[in-house]
Amino acid sequence: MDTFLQQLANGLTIGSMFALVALGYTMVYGVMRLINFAHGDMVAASAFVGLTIYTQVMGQATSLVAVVAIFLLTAVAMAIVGIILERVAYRPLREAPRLSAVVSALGASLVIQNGIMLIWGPRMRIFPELVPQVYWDFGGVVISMIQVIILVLSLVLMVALYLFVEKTRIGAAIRASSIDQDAARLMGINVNSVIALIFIIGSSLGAVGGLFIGLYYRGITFNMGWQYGLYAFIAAILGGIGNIPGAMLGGMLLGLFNAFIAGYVSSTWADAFTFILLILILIVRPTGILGERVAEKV
Amino acid sequence: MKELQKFAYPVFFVVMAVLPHMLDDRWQAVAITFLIFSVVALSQDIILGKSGMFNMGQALFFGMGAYTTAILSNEYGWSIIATIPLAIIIPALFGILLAGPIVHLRGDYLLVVTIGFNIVFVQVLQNNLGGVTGGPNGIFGLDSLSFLGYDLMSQISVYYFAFIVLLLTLWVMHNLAGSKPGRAMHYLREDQLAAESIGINTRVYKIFAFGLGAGIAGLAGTVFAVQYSAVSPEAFEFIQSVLFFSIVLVGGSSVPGVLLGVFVMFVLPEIFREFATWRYFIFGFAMIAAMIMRPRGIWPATFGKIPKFLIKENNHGA
Amino acid sequence: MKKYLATFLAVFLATGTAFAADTLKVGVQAPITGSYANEGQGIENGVRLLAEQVNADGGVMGKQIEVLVCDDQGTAMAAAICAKDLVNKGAKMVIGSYTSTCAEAAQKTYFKAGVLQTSDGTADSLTENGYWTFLRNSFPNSAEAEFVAKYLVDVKKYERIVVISDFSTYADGLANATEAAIKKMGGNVISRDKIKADSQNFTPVLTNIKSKNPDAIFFAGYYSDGGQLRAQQVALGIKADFYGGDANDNPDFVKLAGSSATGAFIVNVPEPAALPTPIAKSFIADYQKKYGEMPPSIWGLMNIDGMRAIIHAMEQTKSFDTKKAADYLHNMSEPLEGITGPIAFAKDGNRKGGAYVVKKIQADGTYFNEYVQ
Amino acid sequence: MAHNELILTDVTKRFGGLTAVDALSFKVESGQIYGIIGPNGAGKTTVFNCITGIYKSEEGSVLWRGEEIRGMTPYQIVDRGIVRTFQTIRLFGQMSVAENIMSGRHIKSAQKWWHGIIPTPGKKRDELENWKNVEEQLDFFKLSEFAATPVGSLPYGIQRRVEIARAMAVEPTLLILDEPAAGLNDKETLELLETIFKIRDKGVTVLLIEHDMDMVMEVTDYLTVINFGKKIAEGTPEEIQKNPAVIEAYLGSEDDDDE
Repeated sequence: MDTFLQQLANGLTIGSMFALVALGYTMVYGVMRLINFAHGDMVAASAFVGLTIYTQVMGQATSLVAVVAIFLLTAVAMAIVGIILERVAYRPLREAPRLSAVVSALGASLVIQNGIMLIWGPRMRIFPELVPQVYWDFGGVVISMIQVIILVLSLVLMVALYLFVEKTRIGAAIRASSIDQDAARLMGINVNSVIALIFIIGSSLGAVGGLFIGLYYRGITFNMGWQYGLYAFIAAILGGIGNIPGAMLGGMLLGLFNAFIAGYVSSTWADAFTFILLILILIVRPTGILGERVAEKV
Repeated sequence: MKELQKFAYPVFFVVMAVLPHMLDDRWQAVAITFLIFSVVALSQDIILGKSGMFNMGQALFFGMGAYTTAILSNEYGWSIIATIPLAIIIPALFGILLAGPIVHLRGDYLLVVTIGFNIVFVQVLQNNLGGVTGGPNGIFGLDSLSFLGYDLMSQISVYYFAFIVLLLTLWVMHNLAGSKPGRAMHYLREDQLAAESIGINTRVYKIFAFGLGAGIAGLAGTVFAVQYSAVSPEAFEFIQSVLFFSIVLVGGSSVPGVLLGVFVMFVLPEIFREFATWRYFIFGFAMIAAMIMRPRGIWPATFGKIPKFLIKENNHGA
Repeated sequence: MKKYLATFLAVFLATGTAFAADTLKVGVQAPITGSYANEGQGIENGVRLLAEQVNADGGVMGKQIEVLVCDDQGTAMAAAICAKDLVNKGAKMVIGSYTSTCAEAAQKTYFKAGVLQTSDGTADSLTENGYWTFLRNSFPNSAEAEFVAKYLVDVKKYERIVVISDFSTYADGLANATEAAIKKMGGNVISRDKIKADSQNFTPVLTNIKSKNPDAIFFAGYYSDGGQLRAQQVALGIKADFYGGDANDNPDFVKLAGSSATGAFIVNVPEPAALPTPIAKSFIADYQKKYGEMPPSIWGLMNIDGMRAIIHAMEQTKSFDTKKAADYLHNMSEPLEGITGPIAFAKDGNRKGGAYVVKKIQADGTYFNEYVQ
Repeated sequence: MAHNELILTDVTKRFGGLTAVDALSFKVESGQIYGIIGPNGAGKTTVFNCITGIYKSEEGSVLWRGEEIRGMTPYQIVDRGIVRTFQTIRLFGQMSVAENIMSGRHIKSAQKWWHGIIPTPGKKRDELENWKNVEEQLDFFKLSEFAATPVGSLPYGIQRRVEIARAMAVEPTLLILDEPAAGLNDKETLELLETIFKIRDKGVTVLLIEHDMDMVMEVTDYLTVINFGKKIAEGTPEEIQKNPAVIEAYLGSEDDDDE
């Protein structure tokens, strides 16, 4: 039972990181019908940007204020990168065949990933211990402070995003644009602004995810984005791509699934089992758990 | 354009036929790599370009062919030539079996599932399933190609082996273009519903495309195994599939386009080795720029291969 | 483009006129570019220097040494190509490569062609194929495994040991050898786990390990995973002692594990601070004079020792027959004096000898020699 | 062989809560030009989709030559001689007119899957025969001059013709036309009428949906009028013109009649 609960706690921690990153994929997909392959690399880039802000801007300060400032500055920096990304790589292709945008996204992914390598070098960089290594033991189940922070902060951000999208006027504009861009435009919604906003939100959430990776695992490499990106993307698909609660659910489920497979079945087959599960789900329910079934209009 | 092409193909073939004699060892190896990856990219073109299915797992079939050759040769002592039929048939069968349940998926979902297949495949290789794949290292020191008692170990003979395979692939693609199944793929790519409504069982042709593309990629895998005398999981990671995917789309779904894409991705970096670390950074930008300037690829597919007798005097442009 | 065209023509013409001079061709298969470029270049430099010295002394039984270099980039596929290339060019012996994976990728090709190969790769699998052509000039993982097993079971008396590795040839081989050695000594391996390198999240595996209540963990992989593994072990409250294999001997291990690094142990060969023999001193001095820098590590020098041993064997057998040279080396009664200590080979091609230390990481991040063999 | 009759009995198709087609029955006889008319949103295209297998109706039966075709896939239905066109033209836009028409020859071609890989003399002959048929269609529909032109670049009226030519290349027994005159000018509409008669003279039964009342009255032999998915009248054009229910349905929806 201890082991089960411990795996549960670990699964939820990593799941919430997946979920944060998955939101970036799902929001972009919802409005633009585009898999933003560069998102994973944006997440990796945020860890490096955060590290540089820590050493260069904050002078290696480790106070709570400094840590909060690192999060905010990184989120702002990545939001700007996100807007540039959309302008340069995606906006010119809005009317082009779908696949052209996919290739452009793959290109952007290469640019960002190798940009990180050119700036920060190919070797692993190591994050400082910004969160004290404090652990609590609940009858054999050990939970660390950083886990609690990750879990709580992720949930807060996700609930906030959900309320923003569901309850505000701007959120309504986002939802309208994801249903039908042309109709939204006719209704007086500036779709360009909505898309820019999507990239701001997605990139900032990704930035938080990237910093979590840095804080939790400490070692960051220029090419780690693919791995997190792929998992987060799967989480988005699992929940039903384009669907915001779906991305959260998908992230959590994927984190749990991965933890339990690696824990109970075999860590060597964890990736394979994860993908087999995904494939089965897509065959049975092609639009994911919470995705709507869309009939093609004739 | 048509005149140019008529002229360009023979020139290309002649150049490729004499090329190895003008190259040193290193460039011969590069040329062989070019030939092998061209075949894989063309096989990907059948699935992605011609039939419009978002397949991002082509390295799986490529690797399956390579491993079939390697395992049969290494474990069971088959000669390389004798492994060729199975190196085509096994990937083709897998292509058909894997495609069966998934071809109904819409574009992006198909893409994800094929990525998934690729990742599962590599993990199977790494975990040494059945004890024959050699685990994370792969299988090394394969026999060289021998034919009618001649041991063809030199690079030049490998080159011609690869060249013959490329010619064979081009021949198959030429046959495909002027056939009922080939046209059916084009139709379903352009408009699946219209294709169904004109009597085409799109599912069958989608699976056919996967089977054919997988078989050709498998054959390329054999050449790969011969060239390197080795196979290893890292050569068939899904990131390779991403490259083949991009090559077809950046090049455009045409033979010159695909060959151009392979040249840019695999040969140019060898010429500009000084820029090795900048390679992918520059490529990334090039991919974005290519798509913005030519959304259908640098050298897009041309349609209109119709018999001459249909083209009348007062024709409205071709 | 002109430059390349000129090269093509030059090569084209050159292949037409057969080389008149009869030389002893020595191949170098090493990572001249890529992540291990400095090590690879160190091997090439060393081989060229030794060849120069031998040639100045009249060559090997009158034949001058010709060095052929092939860059394996540290990847298996390029290594396989190099092997074919060097065999085609007529190399009698090949020095390298630096990594076990590259050495392994090439060794069957050399075996089939009867070309001697000497490498510093430590993976045990390198000598398990029974290729008489392969001579290891470093000490195999099994030596480290024997040492670790003896230390954990006999010295520290652990009763519940966990062995972890990643999938690489080196790590998997070291872990398997260690597990086998522990079992042979009557020790108790309660779990043998594998992690995926660079996957960062090792908690599922560690949580399982925790439930088995181990008292020691031996990790055979690399520092980049080892540091995180140690940190996550501490975070999960697993009290067992942590032992990292030689690839964890890197300052980044301590940085990654952070405050959790304290108390972890690392096993490695002693640092080659000063190689004491006169032959070592003179060779390193010559190297510095020629290249203006120290050899990058002891590994390159081990490869030079391998080359020296093969030349020595050819001279002793008065033959360029590689089979005879190999037989001689496998049955040497007296070890040859080498740069990195005495060289002698066991029947399976392994270098005899080897010594290890256990280092404990202290609170300030420095090492303390806990045990020296 | 049974008569070339299409009999719909109580066909019902729902989308969620909306009943698009409600217990519709009618019968198309061999050699007829049969019209289905009704105001916008009356469910006409849905009926066609139910016949051609794009949708499966929840209830009722669709009998073709005495065989139940409800629930078959579109290509199976084409195989049985029923071919359709679309209201929003669905051609293969990047491909030439000749290639578009060639797609209609798909089910008539004797080639097997392996002919896509290895050519045989039989395949060559088959290719030639089918291209000859395409030539006939090009002549029949006066499209020869556009044979090599990408169809997407042609004017709307010509695209309509290509779509009908493509359907005719299948050599159907029953041709279903979904608003064939939509978007055509008067001259083109006249030409279309002529074409439809010529098609009928070849022995092909024609079933069409049309908005243009004048055209419908002129071309059809028999009509069914539907509104809100239900049949409100049927009869010859003369009978329908006098039917008060029809007049009311059309007058009542005058506003949204235009698209």
